[in-house]
Amino acid sequence: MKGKFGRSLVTAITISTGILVLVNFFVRNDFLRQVQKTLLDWAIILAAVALILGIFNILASHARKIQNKKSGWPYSLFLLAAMGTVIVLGLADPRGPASPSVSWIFEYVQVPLQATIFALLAFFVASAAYRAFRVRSVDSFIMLIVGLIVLLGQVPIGQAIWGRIADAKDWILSYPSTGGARGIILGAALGAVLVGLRVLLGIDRPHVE
Amino acid sequence: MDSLIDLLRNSGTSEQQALMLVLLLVTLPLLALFTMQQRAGKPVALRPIQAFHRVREFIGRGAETGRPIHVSLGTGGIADASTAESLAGVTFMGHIAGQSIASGAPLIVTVSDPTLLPLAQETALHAWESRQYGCDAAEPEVRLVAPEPVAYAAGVMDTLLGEHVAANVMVGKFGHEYLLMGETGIRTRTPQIAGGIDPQTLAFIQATADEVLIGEEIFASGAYLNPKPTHIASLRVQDWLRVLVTVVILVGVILRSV
Amino acid sequence: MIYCPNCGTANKDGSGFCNQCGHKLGSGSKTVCPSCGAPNPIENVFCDSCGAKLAPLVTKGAEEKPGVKGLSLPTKPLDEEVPEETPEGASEDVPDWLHRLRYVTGADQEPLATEKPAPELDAPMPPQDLGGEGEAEIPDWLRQLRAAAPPTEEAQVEPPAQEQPEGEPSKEEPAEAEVPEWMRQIGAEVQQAVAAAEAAEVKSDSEPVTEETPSISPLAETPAEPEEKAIAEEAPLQEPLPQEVLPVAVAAVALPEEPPPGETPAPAEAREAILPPAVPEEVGPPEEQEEAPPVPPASEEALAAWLQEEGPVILEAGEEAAEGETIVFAPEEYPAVALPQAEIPAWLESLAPGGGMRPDALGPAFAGKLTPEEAGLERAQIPAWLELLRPGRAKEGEIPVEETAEESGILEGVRGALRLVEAIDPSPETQARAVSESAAVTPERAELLTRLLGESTSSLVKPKPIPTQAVRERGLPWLTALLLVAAVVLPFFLPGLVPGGNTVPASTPAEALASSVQSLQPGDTVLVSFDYDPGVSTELDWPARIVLDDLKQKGVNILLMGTTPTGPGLAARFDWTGAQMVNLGYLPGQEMGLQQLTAGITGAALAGFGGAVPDAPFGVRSLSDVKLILTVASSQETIRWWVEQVGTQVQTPIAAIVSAAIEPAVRPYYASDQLAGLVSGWVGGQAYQRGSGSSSTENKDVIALEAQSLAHLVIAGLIVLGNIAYWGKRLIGRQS
Amino acid sequence: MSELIGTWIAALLTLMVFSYLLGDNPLYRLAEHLFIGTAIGYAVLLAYYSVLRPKLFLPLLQSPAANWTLAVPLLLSLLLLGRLNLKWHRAGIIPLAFLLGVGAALAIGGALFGSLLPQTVATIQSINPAEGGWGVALSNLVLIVGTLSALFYFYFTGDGGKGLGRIPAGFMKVWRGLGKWFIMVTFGAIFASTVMARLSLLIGRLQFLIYELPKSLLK
Repeated sequence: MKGKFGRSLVTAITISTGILVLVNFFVRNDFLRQVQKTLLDWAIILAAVALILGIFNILASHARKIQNKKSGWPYSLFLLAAMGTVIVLGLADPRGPASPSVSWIFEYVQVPLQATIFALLAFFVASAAYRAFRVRSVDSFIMLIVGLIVLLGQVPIGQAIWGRIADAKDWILSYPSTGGARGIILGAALGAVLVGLRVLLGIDRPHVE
Repeated sequence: MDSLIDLLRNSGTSEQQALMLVLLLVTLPLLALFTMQQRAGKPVALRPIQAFHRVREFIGRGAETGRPIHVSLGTGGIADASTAESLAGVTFMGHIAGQSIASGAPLIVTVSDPTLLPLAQETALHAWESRQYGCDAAEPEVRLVAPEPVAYAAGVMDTLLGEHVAANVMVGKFGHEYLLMGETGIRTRTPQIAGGIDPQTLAFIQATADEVLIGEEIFASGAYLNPKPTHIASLRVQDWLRVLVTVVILVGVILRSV
Repeated sequence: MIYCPNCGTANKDGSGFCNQCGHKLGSGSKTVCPSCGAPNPIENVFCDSCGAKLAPLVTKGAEEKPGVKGLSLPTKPLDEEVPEETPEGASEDVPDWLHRLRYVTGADQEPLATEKPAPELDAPMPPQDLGGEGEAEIPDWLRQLRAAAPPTEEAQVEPPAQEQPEGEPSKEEPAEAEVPEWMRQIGAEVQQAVAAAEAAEVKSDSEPVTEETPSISPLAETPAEPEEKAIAEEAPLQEPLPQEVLPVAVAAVALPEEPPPGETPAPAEAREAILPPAVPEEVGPPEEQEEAPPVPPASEEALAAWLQEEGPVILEAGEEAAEGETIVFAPEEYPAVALPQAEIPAWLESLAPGGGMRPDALGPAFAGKLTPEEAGLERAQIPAWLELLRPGRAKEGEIPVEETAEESGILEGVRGALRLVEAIDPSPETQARAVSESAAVTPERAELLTRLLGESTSSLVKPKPIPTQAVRERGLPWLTALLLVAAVVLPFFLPGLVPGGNTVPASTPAEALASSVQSLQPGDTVLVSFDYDPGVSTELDWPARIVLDDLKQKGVNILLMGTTPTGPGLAARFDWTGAQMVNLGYLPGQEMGLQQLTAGITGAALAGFGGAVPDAPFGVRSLSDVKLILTVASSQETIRWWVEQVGTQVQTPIAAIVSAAIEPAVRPYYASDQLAGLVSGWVGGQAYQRGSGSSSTENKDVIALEAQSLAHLVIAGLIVLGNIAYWGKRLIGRQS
Repeated sequence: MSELIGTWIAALLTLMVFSYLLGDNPLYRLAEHLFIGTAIGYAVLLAYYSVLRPKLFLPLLQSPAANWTLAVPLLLSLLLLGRLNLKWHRAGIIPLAFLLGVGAALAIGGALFGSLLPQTVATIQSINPAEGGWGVALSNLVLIVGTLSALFYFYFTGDGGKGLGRIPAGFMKVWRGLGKWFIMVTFGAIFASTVMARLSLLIGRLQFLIYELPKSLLK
């Protein structure tokens, strides 16, 4: 959208949509609710279309990789093949993702792969813990103590070491830890409100910049 | 005032809703006022945030090594409640794009949510279009890795492992998949700046990133990197809302206790 | 705005040729090497002849580029919404003042200075030329400087005499003659009282011009306004104007005069730098030249105002300047700004009106730059404030020779090589350094980097990371992996090895869920949302199964759905034989979807899983017909959505089965009663079982918990080990 | 049969991924890309089967008159897809603006009613020992102090010498320091409980290899 008109049009759309959706948080009005529902429906549809658009981006970037024989281009080939297979199988069967073929792939390829990649986190967490709990300052010392208590407080063996450790863990989780988390959540909420407002007021217009 | 209250009642607004509405309505004039003050040049001291300060160093590193800088915008979109985080990421990315283009450092931007993709492309494109005459930098590459968080993380791991990334910036919405990327960054010895608002992720951002943006700090990128009166003003509003919340809580506690 | 390198006229962006003199724009301009003076094509970052870093001060539109700016400079072009007049007014006045500074300095050193008025010609330029060009301001004078740079040589060679004929008509004579002495005369009587008064007055009369930007814009406006007035009506007005500007004028004059007549080379070359070679050709329309004399006062006064009002703002550049943005960064980060001890020159002090200006902001920079012995005033003129905005760059006064050695990879040890960012966004020190460095050093450095830049990235060794805290250590991946696998596998072969077995610690939230499930009646409907992805299925399947079995036993109807795309698929993997279950499928749109769900289940985006959704399954039309909502989630976000979008709209209690990873983050929601129950991970599942009476006897589960215990021990051990290693290293380091 | 094959394929893929522990290697990269591919494919299917088909195509095909409003999202979708074409590229911003509006509103609403309000209310606890005894009172005090100090840790403006408004700088310093501690406590706790969750994943996968695999053979 070049030009003043384009920009103001775009901004107008953003603002009006936003207000129509936002107002429902404050007033209960069936008509407004209906309007909001419609808008949200549209947004969901658009999000789905955006994914279709995104597929082209994916195709493009991997095609480029393959074309230029960039390092590891065969993997891109595999990626596209896997993607294509799932899509074709799914579209062939009216049940889509629930179709036997797709659910089979889901159950025996996607789930185990994803679960295992995630299981790697166990090792990542371990080596991160090795680093993160260094006692460098009072802060990190506090972090260390809390970490150890919660770490051991969760498992039976912790009980064997110190009977009350579970209670200690629960107390930490329900009071100091909750307090810290709340501070972060509250602050982030304030920040989010202002970012949202800036967009709705047309102050920030990332899309027309 | 009474008529307003009646109006709210009739429209089925609960006290809490009314309260929030008031808070929202208080915010607007505050924002306007502070913006005016900022335009008038009111001096404001900002708490230093290293991440914003050091990002140039990272970009310079990209320029020196000729290796790409990777910016991850997280798994958030722009049509859901994670919009704020995503926008924060985009703002930050826009700045990095500008500088990396000018310094000739290649830039790779990865997103997970398809709705964020077009916005990221627009921002990168804008930086690219307004590049310095005759700059030989490559156009920033904006990629949709995968719409699914873990798949996205896997894709980013692949980028970090395979594309010799010079610096890794991750700002936006991140879930438990963050550690996959963060720790890979550590293992590939890639300098990292990371930020998010999810306490669950922050613990690991803290543990894996060289420079951290904790919680609302990510929303401040505009004010720190590309200060405009409105940006500073909204930070100040934020701080005063903070005070407001504190007062509410304290008063509440006192009333509750006695 | 593109400025013609030939005549300095401002042309619209993108125009290929100057509409004043027809000179080719952009490509025509050259970057002069600060160290050897050879002209280079602007796209060069390093000089072709000597290889020194080029500071591309003003390649086409450089200043509008986000990239070329420091942290504090704007990364976006001016927004159309911003009123045209303001930015342009503001933008014009600084450069103007700068011209003046140069004008003055030039003036009392050599007649050439008279040519200086040239730059000013674009000050009173009609708005449309500058339309919405927020950053015209800095670019503006930098442009002049730049336009000036290339033909430096001729500039020197040509004696002023030659220029007279081509350049300035006799008209200029008086101007040139009087200027210095005018300055001197002001220098005599210093009263800033007048200054304040005048400033105020000017403010008031230009008030109407701009409403948007209250107190600053007037000042921004002034340069243009009063000038016209001055020329048009009363000549008298020229008298007061000089006085009101005095302090600055003095300051300006003072600078060049301090150094002993036998001047150091530095100022000399500096002066060359600023002399617009083009000046000869540029014969502005006569009336413009008439304007020349009055201009100084106007802009001076603008400066005074600037100092009073927004200090750094203008420095802030472009948009910000226009809007009067001001930022002072906190000391610890930006030494440049905060040098409390740096004392402000008396004249500056005298300038300071009612506290409007912050000494700590202006003091060090000015104080530093004003000392004559460093390479000259020119750098001083703007850099003084540019510095303020350049985090951590400026050491007070002296040119920092911080030639940091590359600590990274191949460039290891190379000093001051390839600071590209700086090259693109040069700080005065950078340029100063470039100038002061002997060209001898630069060559091999330069060819080293040209070589490096030439090389393909793949051939480069991975450089060491930017040194930071221990975050950078990679830990002991091998040891970690080994220990962990051992700990996890051991119990499989030696069950019962770990003390504690599967006696899980009690968990109130889990028991809360158990009791709320107990309270359900057969025929009630429960909505179970599978909001996790396959990644965490190994952790969440188990507790989910425990609870679901419980629900099945109670004979309640179960509605399945998922807010993660894979959710329903995961749900379908469970054993549903004999259960009253309908899989509503994936609910797209995250919280948007949940919002809709509150409006009614059938109306929502639920499309069913492998079959359409029946209208009102189990007679459920809206969420309020459901007795319990149970979400199985692996991310705090999901819980937030349910709590925010659904919990705020519907009274039905919401309970959650979550990954242990997010328990601390989700706790607040349970603590604030937004969650009726909370089961976290395997242990939570066990706790739930205890709460609901039954308890797992499966050998597999016991072993799993033992493995968990053991692994936790190992990690606790690793943490301790890490600290031992760390402190050991430090102690050893201390001894040696 | 298909289950047996499936189980063994799953096991194979599991091992391929674990091979990453020996360092980045082709087997791992292969598995990884296979996963990304299937994940994208699955997402596309869902986008089609649970959104586009039921919410856009079917209604428009079956009863266009009744669902004429869907013409709008259809148009917006076309504009969005227009981004593929350079000529229409810019028009793609309109649907973007629409999405952004919805998103901003949801962000505000969510933050206000999902986080700000409930978390504030929940922090208002009695610190009167008479009610729940000293233990509860002190715990609540800790909670409140933690919340407020952590909230203030993020203070942006008014720092650097000057306190905020009337609040003296010294107090701010101490108060924010306290907040930092609480944040560290949160981080420590979260970190530790995440360790738990991740280990469960690892154990689960190994259990799969050790239990399910042989079981599948017995069947």
